Amino acid sequence: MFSTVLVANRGEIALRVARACRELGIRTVAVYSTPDRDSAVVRFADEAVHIGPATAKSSYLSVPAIIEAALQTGAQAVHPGYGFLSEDPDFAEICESHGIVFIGPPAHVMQQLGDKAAARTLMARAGLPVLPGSTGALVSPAEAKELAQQVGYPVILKAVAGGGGRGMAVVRCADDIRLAYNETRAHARAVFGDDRLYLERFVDDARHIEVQVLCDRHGSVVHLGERDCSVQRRHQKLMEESPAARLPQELREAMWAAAVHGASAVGFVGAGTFEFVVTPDHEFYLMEINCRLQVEHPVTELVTGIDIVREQITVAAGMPLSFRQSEVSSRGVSLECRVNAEDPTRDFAPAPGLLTEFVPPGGPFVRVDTHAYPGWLVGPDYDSLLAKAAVWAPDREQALARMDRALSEFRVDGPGVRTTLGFLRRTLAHPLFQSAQHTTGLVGRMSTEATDNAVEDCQASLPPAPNPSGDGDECAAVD
Amino acid sequence: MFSTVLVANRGEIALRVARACRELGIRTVAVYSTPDRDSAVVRFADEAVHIGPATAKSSYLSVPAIIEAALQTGAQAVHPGYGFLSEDPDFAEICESHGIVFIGPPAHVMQQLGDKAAARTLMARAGLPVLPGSTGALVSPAEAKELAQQVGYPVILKAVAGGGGRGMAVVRCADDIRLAYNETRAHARAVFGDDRLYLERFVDDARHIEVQVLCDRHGSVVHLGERDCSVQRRHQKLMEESPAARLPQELREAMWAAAVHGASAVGFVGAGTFEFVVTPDHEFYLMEINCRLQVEHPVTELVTGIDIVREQITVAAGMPLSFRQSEVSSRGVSLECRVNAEDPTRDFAPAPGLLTEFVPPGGPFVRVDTHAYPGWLVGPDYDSLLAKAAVWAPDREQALARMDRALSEFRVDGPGVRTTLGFLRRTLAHPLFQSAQHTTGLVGRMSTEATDNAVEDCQASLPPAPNPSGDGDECAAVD
Amino acid sequence: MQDGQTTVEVEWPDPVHTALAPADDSPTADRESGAPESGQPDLLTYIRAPMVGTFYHASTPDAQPYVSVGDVVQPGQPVGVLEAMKMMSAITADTGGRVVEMVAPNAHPVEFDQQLIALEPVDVDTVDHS
Amino acid sequence: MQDGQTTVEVEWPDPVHTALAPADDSPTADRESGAPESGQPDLLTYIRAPMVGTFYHASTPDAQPYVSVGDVVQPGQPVGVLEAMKMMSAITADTGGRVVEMVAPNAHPVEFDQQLIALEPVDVDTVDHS
Repeated sequence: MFSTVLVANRGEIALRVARACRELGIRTVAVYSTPDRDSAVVRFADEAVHIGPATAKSSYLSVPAIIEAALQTGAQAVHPGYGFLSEDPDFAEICESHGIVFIGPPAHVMQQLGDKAAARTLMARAGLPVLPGSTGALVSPAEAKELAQQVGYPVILKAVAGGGGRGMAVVRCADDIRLAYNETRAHARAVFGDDRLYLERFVDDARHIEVQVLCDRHGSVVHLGERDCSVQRRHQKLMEESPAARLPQELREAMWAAAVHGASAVGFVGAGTFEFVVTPDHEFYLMEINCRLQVEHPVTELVTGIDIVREQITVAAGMPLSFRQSEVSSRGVSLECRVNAEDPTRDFAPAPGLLTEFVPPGGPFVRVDTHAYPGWLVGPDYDSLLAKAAVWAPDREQALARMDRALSEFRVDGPGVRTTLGFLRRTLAHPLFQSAQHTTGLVGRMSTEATDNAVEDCQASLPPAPNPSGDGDECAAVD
Repeated sequence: MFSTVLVANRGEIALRVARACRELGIRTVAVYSTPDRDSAVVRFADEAVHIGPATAKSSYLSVPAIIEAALQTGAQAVHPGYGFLSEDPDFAEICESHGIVFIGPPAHVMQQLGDKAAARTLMARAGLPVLPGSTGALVSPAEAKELAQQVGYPVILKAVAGGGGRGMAVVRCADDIRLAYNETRAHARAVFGDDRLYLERFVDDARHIEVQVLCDRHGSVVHLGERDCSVQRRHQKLMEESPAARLPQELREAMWAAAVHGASAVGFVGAGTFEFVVTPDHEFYLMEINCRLQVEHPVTELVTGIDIVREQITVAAGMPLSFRQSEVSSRGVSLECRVNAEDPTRDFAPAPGLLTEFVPPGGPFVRVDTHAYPGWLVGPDYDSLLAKAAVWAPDREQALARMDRALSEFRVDGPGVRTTLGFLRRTLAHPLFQSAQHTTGLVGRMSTEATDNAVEDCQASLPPAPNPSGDGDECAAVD
Repeated sequence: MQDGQTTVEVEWPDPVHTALAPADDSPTADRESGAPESGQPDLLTYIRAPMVGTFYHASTPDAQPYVSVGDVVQPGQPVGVLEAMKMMSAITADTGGRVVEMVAPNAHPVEFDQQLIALEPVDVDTVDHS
Repeated sequence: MQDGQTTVEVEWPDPVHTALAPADDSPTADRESGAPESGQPDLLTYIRAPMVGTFYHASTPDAQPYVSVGDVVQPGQPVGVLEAMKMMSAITADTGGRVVEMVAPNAHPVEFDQQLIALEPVDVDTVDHS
């Protein structure tokens, strides 16, 4: 086992990883940018290295800074968390070339799966269901248009180097495809430094369901069940649960089997996630494979009792998984809410600031992962995730009630600080969510309802806003 | 189901109960004494009533104040928590006579079991093993001496109206019994208003293991497994775990069966605990039965997934238990530590004060029950319990490591405030605790070791302090 | 009483308003008891509830109130009764003064330490004449 | 670097002490970088590490150090090199001044923004003579 691990991340996930390290008796090194100097993980870790300024490019994305910090502190392994360098095969290779273990899949696996268009083709060849679409990167708007015609509208354009819900656009008719192509390409170039795009059929009113896998270097490939992540705002997850409610058992098992088969086919090692889209008629298709810990991993941990980060570390140290597939069992229902420092009334604009009050929920079957504390300055430099509140209960109804209770006692305040707490509670209370009949269109529908209600409240005679989740060949690009 | 419940308690347990109520959709009324006006449960509850001054006798122990508060707020039921009025059969009767449901066992059951001497005899008749000793209250020191001679030293004198580890004295030789009798009687009179005592054989190097039962009004009597509460300081529990480690399965099952049988025999309803002493040669004897929620109930909740407070409330509302005995299964290991505002270097003297910093632990498989928050004034009026930190893990080794991690990140500070955090971590690290070979003598032994180490550190030539956990007819009364 | 979400501040008593306004259903329910009043705190003193219960201005529904606005009370004088669990106990004034407001309406629930009656200091002459 | 449990405050540099004391194993490990110095903060300026790496006083082990205590440096003048992942980059002075302390010892790891060299202002005459 490693004696020292460096955590190459920040925020709640850096603390999450450092906690797992300490429980394993591993000395932990945190790295931090200047605004993170008083962060929770810096306080928690056994040692901390200042690696750069606020700009992620010069700190959390700086390979030389992180490698040097690891070498200086004698770290034998680096855990990349999620985001930043977590799915960068070059970083993984550079770690290995410096004798540092990268806690994640082998570089060549990340390389293969990081190209989303190539991964689609690879997994289709392995027998996994994929939506009709590209076999490789598109070369022109004309090709995109021709392919879209073949697979049928609506389609979705995605960045080959994308992920995490960024760099994608839904196109509903041929007239819009050229513009969407050019815009998405420009976006992809700016964000990922790679402007290649691919295209596939888009499914309205779909559910986003993903399967967690864990694989060791001794041939063990297991799944830890699925998570439903359909509550999304612009392809960003807001709430996640496990198991997925109202899903036929055969479908569930078919998705597990597909994930295990896909992981085996590509020689996966470590923790990975197979993201699927599930159609209203219960077909499922692979969307992408993530080669890292997911933000929402706690819901799987709460129902299985398995510490996914611990397994990542022990697997990276060459040990076998601590359990067999037959020993994995899911108990009860777990639900997670992402509490962001955002203003839901201003289209979820970041609302950072100094936390003058921060009292997280507690008590029975509540888990909070957060790096925030009273006096912490939520800065504008990084994402707005403030805390993940997760609950467990024997059934979904109790889990929803428990989550609402937990959110009701969560106290966050500070000048300029706004949170998604109220929005999350409204989502929890929505009849479609309560009855588990929601799809990825839920948040859009809620916005429309809010507009409608506002209109009603004002007693105005304006017509209600159009429903953006309408289907058919409606000609409006939705980002 | 009740629409309004009044929580007749304070501190973490009042919040615990209020949380369960909210999850059940029940409106919650808190009651508070003057120094508790800004307490967590007052902030949390839907309504709060100021019932009296700091003195518990005029607030949390004032039956008229609580009954009036319940009537004023339309509460249909009262949850008494633990301590205060929780085991007072008169209070239960007065509630019923005002049409308010007392969430607990029937008054006559509490009456029977509240007299610890009578309960001993009752349970012995029902076939439960009890230690040799009194069949009723002692009438004189002479009777005590004669009985002690019969059962053999050491013996323990206990208040008939006692409980919670108070009002007891171990006597190791005949010369000491008269003094111990008089002192304990005076103490019992002062604390419980009842000076009757009883006596039983005392077992050195014993383990304290208790079985949780839940019973409804439809004849269901189930157990939720056992808890080991052997880490005690002067009969006060400091750490509890479930399941009990290193306990033969037959013994475990025999204790479960005894508890279920005892509960059935007495017509128990609600949540109760059968406290047993387990000898080094694996005999078990009933010590007492508690007719209330225990402080340490979370460890049982974490391994069984059952919300004990929720069941208390639904049972009191006349509903059957939500599960059968066959559906109860214990998964993994749970451990709880009581973080008290006490100074371990000053014999655990209360060390209250204003909390300028309070950051509880979080992350994977950690549960914290606390009423404290930054800015909360820990007063001198009530007990020193600041927080209960509980963890879950697949096995005991991981649970211990996780607890140590959790305690390591727990930040509590304020002028004059001291906590047991460091002491708890030393206890966790003790070889006897690590190997689960500890008994109720562990804390005393640690004090001796600390003295020895201090002596060693000073390079002094003083002889080591005598070990207070020595056995035989050693003539020293241990309180 | 305190609402879990909001705390309603007690307003400075306005004798004119009090005299004119009829008592509504639960005027005391939103009052925070016990908190010292801000502004001119030395002008008024309050007779407070010694425990939770129902406050009555008179010994029976048909009897005259013990005191009314304008009356001067002496220390130790009964000013009302508090019922708790069917037990009646007399409320007496700790200090003397003139009644400026019956803060807690008749036959309404009160909390511990809640303000019942507001008194203003009176001249020594007035106090002495009794 | 910061220790997770304790933070060691940087002491005001003492040229005499620095000049006499041999560099021990990790004298910079406990220094907190980046925090503004308390007391007389306008007296000294610091050349700081632009990134994590190993700081060298000279271009090769055998070469003369770029600068030594007492030297006057000009803005833009090379004062050392930083190695990160086998890449050497020159450290240059942002502002001029006289070297009063080589805060970071030769061939030792440094963090981002860590103080490397302390400079004190020099007279215009002195600066101009070069």
